[in-house]
Amino acid sequence: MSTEHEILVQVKDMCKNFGVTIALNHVDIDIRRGQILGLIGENGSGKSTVSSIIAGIQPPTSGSMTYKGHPWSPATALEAARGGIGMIVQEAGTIGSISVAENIFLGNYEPFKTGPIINKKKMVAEARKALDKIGVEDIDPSLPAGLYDMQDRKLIEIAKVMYHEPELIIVDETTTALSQKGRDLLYKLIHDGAQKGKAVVFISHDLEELMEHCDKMTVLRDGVIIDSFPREQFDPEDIKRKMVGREISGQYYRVDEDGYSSQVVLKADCITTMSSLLCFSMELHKGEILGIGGISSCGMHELGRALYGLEDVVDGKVVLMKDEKVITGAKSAFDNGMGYVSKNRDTESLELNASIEANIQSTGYKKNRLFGPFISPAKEKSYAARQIETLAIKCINGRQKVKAMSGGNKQKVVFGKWIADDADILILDCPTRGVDVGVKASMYQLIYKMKQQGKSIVMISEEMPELIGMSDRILIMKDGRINGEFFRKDGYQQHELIECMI
Amino acid sequence: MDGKPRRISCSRDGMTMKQNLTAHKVKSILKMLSLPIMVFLIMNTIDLIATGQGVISSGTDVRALFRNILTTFSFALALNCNLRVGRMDLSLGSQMYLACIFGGNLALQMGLGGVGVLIFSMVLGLLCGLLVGSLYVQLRILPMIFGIGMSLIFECLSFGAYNQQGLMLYGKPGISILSEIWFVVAVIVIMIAVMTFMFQYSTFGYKGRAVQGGQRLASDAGVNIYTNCIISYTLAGTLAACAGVFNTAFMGTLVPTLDMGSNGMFFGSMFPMFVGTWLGAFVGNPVMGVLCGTISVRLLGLGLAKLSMEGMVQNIIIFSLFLLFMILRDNMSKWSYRKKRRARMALAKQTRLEMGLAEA
Amino acid sequence: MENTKENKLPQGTRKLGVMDHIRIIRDKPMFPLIFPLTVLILIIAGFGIATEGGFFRKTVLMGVFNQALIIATVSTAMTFVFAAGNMDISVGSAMAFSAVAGVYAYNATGSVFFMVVVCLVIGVVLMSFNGFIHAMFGVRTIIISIVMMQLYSAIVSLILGPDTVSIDYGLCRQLENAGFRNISFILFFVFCMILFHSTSVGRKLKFVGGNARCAQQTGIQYKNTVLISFAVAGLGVGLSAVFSIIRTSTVGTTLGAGMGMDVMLAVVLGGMSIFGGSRSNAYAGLLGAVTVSALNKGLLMCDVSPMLIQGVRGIVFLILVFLNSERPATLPSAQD
Amino acid sequence: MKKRALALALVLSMTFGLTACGNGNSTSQGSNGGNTTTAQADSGSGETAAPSQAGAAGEAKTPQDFKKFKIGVMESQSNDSTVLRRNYYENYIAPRYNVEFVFSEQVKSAEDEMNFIENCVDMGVDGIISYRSSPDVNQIIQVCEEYELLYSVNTTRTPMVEDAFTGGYQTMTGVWGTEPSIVSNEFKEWIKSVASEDGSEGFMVTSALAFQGNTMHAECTQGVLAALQDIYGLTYEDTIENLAATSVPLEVPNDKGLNIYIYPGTNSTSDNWVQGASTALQTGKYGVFLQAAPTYGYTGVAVDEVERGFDMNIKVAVNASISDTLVTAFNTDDKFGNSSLDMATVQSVSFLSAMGFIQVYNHLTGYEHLNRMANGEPAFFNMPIWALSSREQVNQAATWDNAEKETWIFNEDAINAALGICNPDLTNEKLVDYYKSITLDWVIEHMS
Repeated sequence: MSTEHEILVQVKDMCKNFGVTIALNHVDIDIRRGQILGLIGENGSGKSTVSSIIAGIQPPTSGSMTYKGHPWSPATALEAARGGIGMIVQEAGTIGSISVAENIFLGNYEPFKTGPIINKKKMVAEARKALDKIGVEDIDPSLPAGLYDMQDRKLIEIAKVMYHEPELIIVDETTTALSQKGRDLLYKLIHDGAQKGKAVVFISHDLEELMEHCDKMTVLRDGVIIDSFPREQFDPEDIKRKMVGREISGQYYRVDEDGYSSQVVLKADCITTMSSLLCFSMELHKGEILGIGGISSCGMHELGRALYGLEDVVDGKVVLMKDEKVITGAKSAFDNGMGYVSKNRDTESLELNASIEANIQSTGYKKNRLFGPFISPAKEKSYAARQIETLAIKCINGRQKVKAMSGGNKQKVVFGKWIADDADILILDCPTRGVDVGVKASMYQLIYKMKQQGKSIVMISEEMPELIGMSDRILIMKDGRINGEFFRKDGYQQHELIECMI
Repeated sequence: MDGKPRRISCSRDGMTMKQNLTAHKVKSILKMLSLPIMVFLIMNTIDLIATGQGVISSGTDVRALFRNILTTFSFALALNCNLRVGRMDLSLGSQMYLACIFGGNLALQMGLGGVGVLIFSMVLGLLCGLLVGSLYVQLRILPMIFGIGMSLIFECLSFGAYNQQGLMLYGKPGISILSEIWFVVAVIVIMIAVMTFMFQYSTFGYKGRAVQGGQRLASDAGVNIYTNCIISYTLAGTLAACAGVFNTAFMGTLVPTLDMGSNGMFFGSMFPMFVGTWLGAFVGNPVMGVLCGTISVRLLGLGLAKLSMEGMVQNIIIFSLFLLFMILRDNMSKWSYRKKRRARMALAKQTRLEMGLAEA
Repeated sequence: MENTKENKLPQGTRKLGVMDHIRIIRDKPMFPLIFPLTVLILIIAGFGIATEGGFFRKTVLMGVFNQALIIATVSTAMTFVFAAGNMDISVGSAMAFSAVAGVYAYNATGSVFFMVVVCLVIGVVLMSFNGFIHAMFGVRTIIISIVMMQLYSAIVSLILGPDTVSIDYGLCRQLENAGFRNISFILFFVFCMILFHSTSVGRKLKFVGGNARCAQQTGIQYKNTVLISFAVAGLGVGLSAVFSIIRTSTVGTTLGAGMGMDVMLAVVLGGMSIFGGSRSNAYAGLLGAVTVSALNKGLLMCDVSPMLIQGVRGIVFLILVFLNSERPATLPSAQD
Repeated sequence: MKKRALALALVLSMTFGLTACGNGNSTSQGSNGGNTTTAQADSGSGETAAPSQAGAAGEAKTPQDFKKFKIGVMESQSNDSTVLRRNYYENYIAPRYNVEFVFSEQVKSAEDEMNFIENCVDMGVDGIISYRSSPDVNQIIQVCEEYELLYSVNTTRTPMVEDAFTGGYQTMTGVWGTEPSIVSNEFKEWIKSVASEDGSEGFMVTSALAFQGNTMHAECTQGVLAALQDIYGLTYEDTIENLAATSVPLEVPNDKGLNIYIYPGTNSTSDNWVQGASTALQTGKYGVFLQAAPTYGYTGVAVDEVERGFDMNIKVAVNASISDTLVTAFNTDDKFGNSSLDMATVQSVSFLSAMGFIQVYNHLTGYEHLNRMANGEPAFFNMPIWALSSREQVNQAATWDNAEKETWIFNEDAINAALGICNPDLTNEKLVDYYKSITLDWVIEHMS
């Protein structure tokens, strides 16, 4: 396995920056045939940027690439796919309203045309073959893709990529969106591909997964390649240290051991939602950071939405202990001092076309009053300016549109919104998703400061190190149930938590 | 729909998969045809009671009905080209006027008969659609607003031309073919064939559905959403012109209007189009759906006309039914959701009992 | 305030490019007012020159404002509906309906006050009904308004039948000369400006128009906000009914025909985007209505033939809308 | 952004360009109409003295002695006759009588009318000729009185507009139009000539906008009912006025049981109007079909189909104006070889337009007594209407008002004959008789 194989793709001295933030800083990578190369690094380390440039989704700022020996600069994803580079990403890539077969052959219908007419049967049959090739039997290609859940739709994407027999397969953090069965299927595909002389790039921030499947691993941090290891020299601790670049403990996460008061502030009393939660109960204490973990489809996101009244609670009730207030909807939650930071930031937590000020002020309509119903511009100005300053949001001025800002800055605006609102109970759903390392550190200090001010926080996260570093108490969920409860004072063991998840 | 949907697997009582599929197909076709048949029966009984005559009481009724069906069917399909992707192009009415007046008069001057007028108008309609489509792709103003602007201009052009006569088909040689039943039916059949091909079997149709599902995803996969949009506009212009010619043949003359008067046809065809796309969803063929929707609405119109009801009252009835239909269509999902919610609540109560026992 | 300057971009990484300066200007809160205002001034200046100063006479300019009053009232009220991303073209028929009710009310009681109250109430009831159907059943507002346009105009022509109803002309001239319409419009305009720009109503509408889900998460209920916007629109429709009664002292079946399109024309010309959201404002209606009225009067005074006037209006409309709208990357469409 | 600035400059140059050319063409148009009147055979039959050259007794003046009057023309529709009228005013009358015209867009409501009037005042217009015969004349006249703007409207003196006459308004120059009874008499004559003894073939009349208060359409329908009543001695169960104003299709009950059917509306009131009309015709119960409004273009196809289907010759009479559509309709053969339209009561566009102009011009040039009746109230000038009942007549009539060749029925001499400045001793009675004398025969002989 470790014999030298011929280089398929070579990346030479590549740089990429988005406005102010530098995503890639003079990176060189060799991707060889028959070898599974693991790219590991924290969010914002640039690993996804490299792969998306190779797959033609975005152009590099400088540097060059060679593919099969001659220069390679794909303008579009389609050009790269036709050139033999298949990429599987995390976000949903299928269109619900059209059939599975049409999704697989989206954009290239030529092979099924007899004269001008597209032969639907032929397309469905070919789609059947594509699905069988990756070992998926229970998806009917003639039905609309919308009927299937997220996991199966991801399998459809995989079938689409594999159908074109790609020379290079790039898997970019896809495993979190897959069920266990889907994951095993993907691993089998990668290894078969490597045997057949294809090259594989496996991108993840889950160290165990990469150590198990990769032949070689490269660590990336802040857009720079730190080190590369062949399979024999895999050492988890060393890689982790190189990944994060600073002591795991220490000021990155919390260092304190101060607990939380026993007073319960929020209680979910045997709540049932439409899809995943069934008679689910939990409690949140004052000044507690309650971490909730699990694989993405375990129902923790629905729990977050249910607590804030965004999800239809069919049975049981969510109660605010302050005055036994039952949360009936987002308005009742908001009016009673709760706050919610959604997972998909751009579509749910921010209005992209509005200015930074307008977004922050959106929580202050009731507070910033001159008298009666009239809003005082001065109060509003300081309401927003205070947050822009304390959170050090990089912007030309407060009136700049949020659309033009980087991921980290946008998240700061969202946090600014809720801090300005001085909400007592905060529900954070993947608060540091897609945020670069620098901003992430300030986020953690912010969360800790809020805890000290006696606020209670529910932090839902898919990143294990974050949960371990920040939570006073962790609930691991699996298929809508609490599968394990761990306390900070007893010290967290990562492998224990992972067992409860899977 | 918990878990994966049951594929139509070969099911119980020995029916083979093939039979099961055809049964499903027939059932859905019947569902689609149910509305026109139901409307016909209702209107027929009402007319019989009120006036002693059925909805269709004479030969000329049949001809008038078919002509109306063709006009509305063609215009509703034109609307569908853009409305299915959310583009409400208000200039379609004025495109029809421009195409018919210029195309029709051109054909008449060259001494061509009815078919000549039809073909020339459709060619002009195609060009109008192409112009509006490419301008839209360049300017990217919201289609409704862009439509208003363009219709102001097109109406001005069609009013100024041919010294405000518009298109006079009454009494012109060779025009009577446009009123012949066989010709009207032939055009309907051709239109069904061509449009079914365009929507169901051509790359344009496939790409159109992909764009309808998600513009971003489709363009990433290499679908050129701009050409697809221009083709939609061009198709819409052609179909609108066809509708205009047959409407003028029936009305005798197409008098140009100003001040957004050209939108009468537009609002009138929205009802058949929305009902049609809803019916079409049963069989997955929007073209047949729009045909059934058109037949239903036109039968309703004819039935009401037979009751010699005042024009205004007919309008009120038809448009109230349109609103009622839209409310039903948009709230159908709420009822099935409520049903599922009740089932879920029962399950919750039941598990609460089990857990209750455990927790005391 | 001083220290927000330090957060300016750290020097050396990137100097502010031309596009940034333009974006700064465009983000200035005053830009949505400056652009349509300059266009209006340019049009007035242009016609002034073309008619050798004729257009600058005081009576002419007063006439422009006077003729724009009815459209301006409805457009100012409709900016609330547009801000939330909705739309309604049945305002013309609704105005005719409330005008008929108003005239009957006046003829029955002889009191102007009662007439105004009846007009306002009927206006609010009709438009709130449109809003109610949208809020409760989720049907898109453009479809509801198309149906309601037909229903209201059919009802009006059923009520009026052959004749037109009218009220004492002398009274109308008295009110007109006393400037009743101008004063009440200014009061209504100030009310709308305050309601939109300095109370939470306007903020919520803009937020709902921008991102309804995000608004929901900050406790803004879509249903209530939209209902308020349609109620304010009803006020505008009722008031414009009163104005049109006073202006012509007669109400016929053709009253308010085609007003739906004129209002949309005016609001878009005033610089508001039909998607609503953060660029919405309450003065776009007035600006747009005056621009349209100036355009019509100017073209007529320059003796442009009536056939051409509409074409010119269409071209000017498209150009101004293009200049003022942000050109999206993908094709804009009100997704169904 | 460069593109944006460029487009802004475009819009400005565009607006000026158009307005400049707008100015240009109106003056240039004015100049090309030659001032010298083509020598016309000395017209004037009957007792009206129509001297071709000025110079009768009393100090007759020429248009050049007055300032250039400005007259606003208010149109309620945009169709071929409105454009013909615009040509007649701008190219024929304007240069000859030293006047300038301003034309309105489609004036649909009282508010549009008010806007146009105010615009005219801003442009220094002296008088308004309105072709919107709407019931709110009383309101409009009071506005004109306030602005001292002359006002004439093409309508008849109905109770709806009585106040405009009795209110003693100075600026009211009176109204002109065709007394509907004339139209109904023509219809009456025609029915008598075509109807059978027992009236078994049945009669259908489309009353168009009678139910919306249009006086002309109401009178036509009433004329038909009155004619049938005289011919067959019928008695109806309701008054003729009420029957005519029905807003719902009505089979008129009568003691003789004749099939008489009134079908209201036009193709603009509802888009299934044509559908309803053809359904009624298809019953085959109606051999005589009269139309109060020029909707013959829309019903032509239906009539033709019924004639073929029932093998019956339907006689069609229409109240219309001379236009290409009318000529084509008359020249189209039906199944039996005769023309698809049998009779049309028509008005000449130039005659109608001239009367409006004369009314305002007399007032402007100080001859307002011509517009006042004996009792001092504003006058109503009745315009004769011509019944054309053969293809030849229609084809000939079509040549009379022709914009390209500048041949008009009401040419300069005919206008001068009605102007105070040309014959100062003209009186209101003489003027009314003069209009009456312009019958179809006068025109045929005059124009040949």
